[in-house]
Amino acid sequence: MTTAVVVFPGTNCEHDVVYALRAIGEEAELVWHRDTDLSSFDGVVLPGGFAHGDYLRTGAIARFSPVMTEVVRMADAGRPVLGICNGFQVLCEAGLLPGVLLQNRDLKFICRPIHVRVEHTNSILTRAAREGQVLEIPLNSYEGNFTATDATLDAIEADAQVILRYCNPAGVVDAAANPNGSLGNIAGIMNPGGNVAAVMPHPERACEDILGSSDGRIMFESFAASLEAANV
Amino acid sequence: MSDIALHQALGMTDDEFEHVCEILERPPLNSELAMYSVMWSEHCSYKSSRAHLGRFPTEAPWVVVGPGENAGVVDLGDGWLAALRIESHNHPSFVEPYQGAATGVGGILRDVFTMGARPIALLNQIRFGPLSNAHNRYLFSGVVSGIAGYGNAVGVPTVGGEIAFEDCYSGNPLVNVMCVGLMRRDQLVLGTAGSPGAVAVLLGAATGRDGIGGASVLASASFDEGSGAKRPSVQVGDPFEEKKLIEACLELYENKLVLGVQDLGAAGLSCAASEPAARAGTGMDLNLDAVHVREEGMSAPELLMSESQERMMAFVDPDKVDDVLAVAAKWEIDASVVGEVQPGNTLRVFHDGHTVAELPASSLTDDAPIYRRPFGEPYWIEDLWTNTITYLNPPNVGHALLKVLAAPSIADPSWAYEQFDHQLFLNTVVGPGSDAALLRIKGTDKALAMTSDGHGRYCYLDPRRGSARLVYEAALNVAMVGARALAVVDNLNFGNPEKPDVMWQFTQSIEGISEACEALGIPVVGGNVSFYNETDEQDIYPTPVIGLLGLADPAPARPPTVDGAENGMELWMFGPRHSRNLAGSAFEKTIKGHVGGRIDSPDSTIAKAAIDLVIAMVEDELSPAIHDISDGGVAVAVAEMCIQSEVGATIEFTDWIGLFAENPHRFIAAIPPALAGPVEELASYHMVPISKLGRFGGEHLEFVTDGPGSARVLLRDARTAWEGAIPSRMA
Amino acid sequence: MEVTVTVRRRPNIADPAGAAVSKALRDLGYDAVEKVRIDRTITLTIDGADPVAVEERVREMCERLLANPVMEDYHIEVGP
Amino acid sequence: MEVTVTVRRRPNIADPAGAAVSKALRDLGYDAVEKVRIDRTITLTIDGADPVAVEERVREMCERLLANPVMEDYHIEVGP
Ligand SMILES: Nc1ncnc2c1ncn2[C@@H]1O[C@H](COP(=O)(O)OP(=O)(O)O)[C@@H](O)[C@H]1O
Ligand SMILES: [Mg+2]
Repeated sequence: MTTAVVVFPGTNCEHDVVYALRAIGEEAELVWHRDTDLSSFDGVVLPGGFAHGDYLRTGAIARFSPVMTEVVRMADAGRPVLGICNGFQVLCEAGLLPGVLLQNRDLKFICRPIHVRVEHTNSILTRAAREGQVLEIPLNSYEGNFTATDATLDAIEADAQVILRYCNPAGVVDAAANPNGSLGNIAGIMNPGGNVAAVMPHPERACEDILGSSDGRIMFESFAASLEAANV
Repeated sequence: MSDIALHQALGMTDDEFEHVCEILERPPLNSELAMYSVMWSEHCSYKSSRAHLGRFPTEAPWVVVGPGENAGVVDLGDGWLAALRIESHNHPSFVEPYQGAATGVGGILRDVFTMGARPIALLNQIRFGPLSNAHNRYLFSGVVSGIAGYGNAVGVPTVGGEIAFEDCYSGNPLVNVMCVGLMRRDQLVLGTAGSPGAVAVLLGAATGRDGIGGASVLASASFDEGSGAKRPSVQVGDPFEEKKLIEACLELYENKLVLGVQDLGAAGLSCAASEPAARAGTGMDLNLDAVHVREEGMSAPELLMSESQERMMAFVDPDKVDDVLAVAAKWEIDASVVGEVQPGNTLRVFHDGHTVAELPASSLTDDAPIYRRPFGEPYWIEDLWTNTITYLNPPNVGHALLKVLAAPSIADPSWAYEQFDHQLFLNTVVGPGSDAALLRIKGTDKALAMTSDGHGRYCYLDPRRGSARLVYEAALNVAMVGARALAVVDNLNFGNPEKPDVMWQFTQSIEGISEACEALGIPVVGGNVSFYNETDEQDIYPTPVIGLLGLADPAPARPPTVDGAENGMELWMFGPRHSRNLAGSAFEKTIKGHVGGRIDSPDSTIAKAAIDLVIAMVEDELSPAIHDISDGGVAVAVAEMCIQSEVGATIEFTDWIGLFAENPHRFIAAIPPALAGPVEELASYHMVPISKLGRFGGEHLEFVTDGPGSARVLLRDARTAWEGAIPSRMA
Repeated sequence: MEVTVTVRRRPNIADPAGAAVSKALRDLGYDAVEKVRIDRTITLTIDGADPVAVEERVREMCERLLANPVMEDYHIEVGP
Repeated sequence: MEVTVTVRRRPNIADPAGAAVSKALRDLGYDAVEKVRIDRTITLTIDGADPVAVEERVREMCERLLANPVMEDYHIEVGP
């Protein structure tokens, strides 16, 4: 099982994601955004950073990078496709996930650990977790404020596509635990099939106790298990 | 415009102009004059400071590259090298805080990756006038956003820094940025042009009319209000371009495609053509028509002086040019072949079919005048030293503590650093908010510790003692995460060097830094000088900033942090007893509004002993929480440890002044009772005085004395004061 | 030829930047400010002679890249 | 009353966002695109009846907050 970790110009978390995947025994390779063949890969991660400088709208230009055709193909084929932070924004712009990510409510970049509650375990990001489990993961974004039209929001709630919500350490989801203004405290969503998922905080930054938390490992373990499952 | 008027408009004195005429044996062409004016500016030539910078100790067995290159480089062992440098962007940040700070970050990064290293960490030292003033808040928030906007996007974590507020920075904020990079030994690249035949390739952003005369003229003379039309255009940082440039350059180094590299900062192409040639002892032909530009119709002087950001000059073997261009194309950056290295030492510049400059390359870099500006002890210094307060009655200690905790220079700075990505690359074991940052080097047992320190008030009261104490404090801070100091970079922020008082402060400061570095055996491997920090003739406090890099090898498995104290642990103080001197202290400034007296002198013997002791304590894991005693004295140190550890403490004291005194070389630690014995033994072995102050527990900060002055502060109130100070002012 | 595209966020989509500026203005004492919205203006210089054809191209650019169909509307003006 | 403020970066100030979009459009095949600049339009809803007085207030807001005097120019239009 090998995972492609996509590098757009301006991406900066690619090495960290490869490191985290390798730490749990997965094979991972960097793929440049102009590559047009991902057929040798079993899954793909769009890591964090500032693809194409995040100019115009975050993710807007990245969506047209040549590699995205292959990402869409893999998504359609039921392969695991994971977006983290900037990757989340790219997947939304590409139409693989609903909604958009706006500037944080307070118009400030936020880099600090936050808590998220696992809402569903039927996604590539949460299948190894427990429903209701509270994870401590660092947030690191300026445009992490998830929003969508009412109709879209109703649809993803009805469809149980919300997989992670910002909460307090006790698991309570409320306004005080919402760091950036996201509707419904949404921190992570998936497509109806569950094979495309994205999360705003950075699980790769929470894979070792020496860095403050290892709660993020469960997300990569979920992803790894999904690679196996999709391959059956 | 006559030539005389032109050289004056460019900031050159008549004598300097005469000197140019002598070098050339004729009057200079306009382009030549432009080049001399930027290269001989204070900012680029260090003409007022050079005579004094030689005082710094710069040698140690582990120094690979000392001052003189774009960054200092030290050996970390096992084939690893670290590069470091610090730089100021004070004036640009005053003109436009966001872009000024952003381009400051961009510039310091280039200085480090020019050397072959991947930048792995940024630190910043920022100082403003009081936050009660709206413009100061605007500057502060703009600078913080600018550092975040550029640093986060370019993908280099900001792991430390310091924020301070004083009246003297109101019209002249300080923005200093430090960068540390990491590389394998065989990746080291120098800023040399190589040898005749080598080709100069300009990489990165297109050249526009950015900051013409900007950093150099701006940083070299006080701003003249009448010069609106000549006001240089604000430079806009593009972290995206810089990110691509970093990756492209690192790939060039990895594939051994370059002979040398020079970044383009102040003085732009003038510097990037002349400095590498001067270092290599060669000449150069530079073709301005080949430069890729953003704007049409730029003149030769404009092209030579432009300070457009995100550009690099690579010197390349002729048969490697295609490979270099291919790497640039891969990373989607522009590149153009703009010159060729020549025998001899003549720099020739061509534009539009004309030779617009023909001069000795080294005359731009080496022949700038050296000014031995007059200096002398200010008449007011004795008065300042005797201007002390005599305290008859103790204050309300609890009340005073809450006020000091809420002083923005002491309060929780997380409002700022939580806007900075401080975790990228997964190296940050100890991040911002601690006395020093600790970054592991993956795949090794090593970790790098880094910190920066400045203290305008101390250095105003005594520039020599104050500056020395910065070095001691920084070295102690890295020791507290288990590291030994390897190298210092300094950023000397001073007022107008044409005033003898300022030059005296400057020379005293260099003396203090040098003495402390010598005592501790730490080389100075680079730095930066920023003069003319004044408004309306009022100079800032002399504000040298010390950036210090340390190495922990092996890295501690569990480095102590400020927030590791627990209920039941003992609270010990290490180092000399409290002094009875509140000169320069946060207490005196905040509670009495007084800045006077003379700060305590450092003591190199006790400084070294304290450093050795704390390193041993960290190695033996004797304490989970250590914090240095600095601004606000032991009272604030204890409060900060308690607030962050979420546990109260009771401490006994005899003299309230001792609670707030800031004499150096001291730290507190939380000690589990079972480890108190070994700690005492270790301290006595290192001959460091220690005293048990009390114990952690409860929900109060209690200060108990036999006499008057006992105080009891709810931890919750202390937290509100400390955490809320900056956010409430910035809301 | 200059073409100006104004990209406007739909009214039902949050506008954190507009809200922040609105608050800042009121903090400065401009109590009469009721609402602020911030939109993007994109000015394109395009090599072309036929305004109708140019507008068509720009519309395509808007649909594909310049505006986000989920939350933004756009307005094109082919300039002088 | 609606007031539209167009804030434009001065022509000689670099515009990295515009440059990136310009490159993206050319990558998408729009070779006719020569230049792109991105500015912002601020729409204020202001409680007031006298257009001259309102414009005066907004000018003040521009000088103090809405535009950056060292790198931007602004243009005010008091709307319908
Ligand atoms: N205060 C200082 N202490 C030690 N070295 C200094 C100091 N100021 C400048 N230097 C050294 O002088 C050299 C030239 O500095 P500078 O012209 O600012 O370089 P750059 O053009 O790369 O910004 C650098 O190597 C720098 O480290
Ligand atoms: Mg340099």
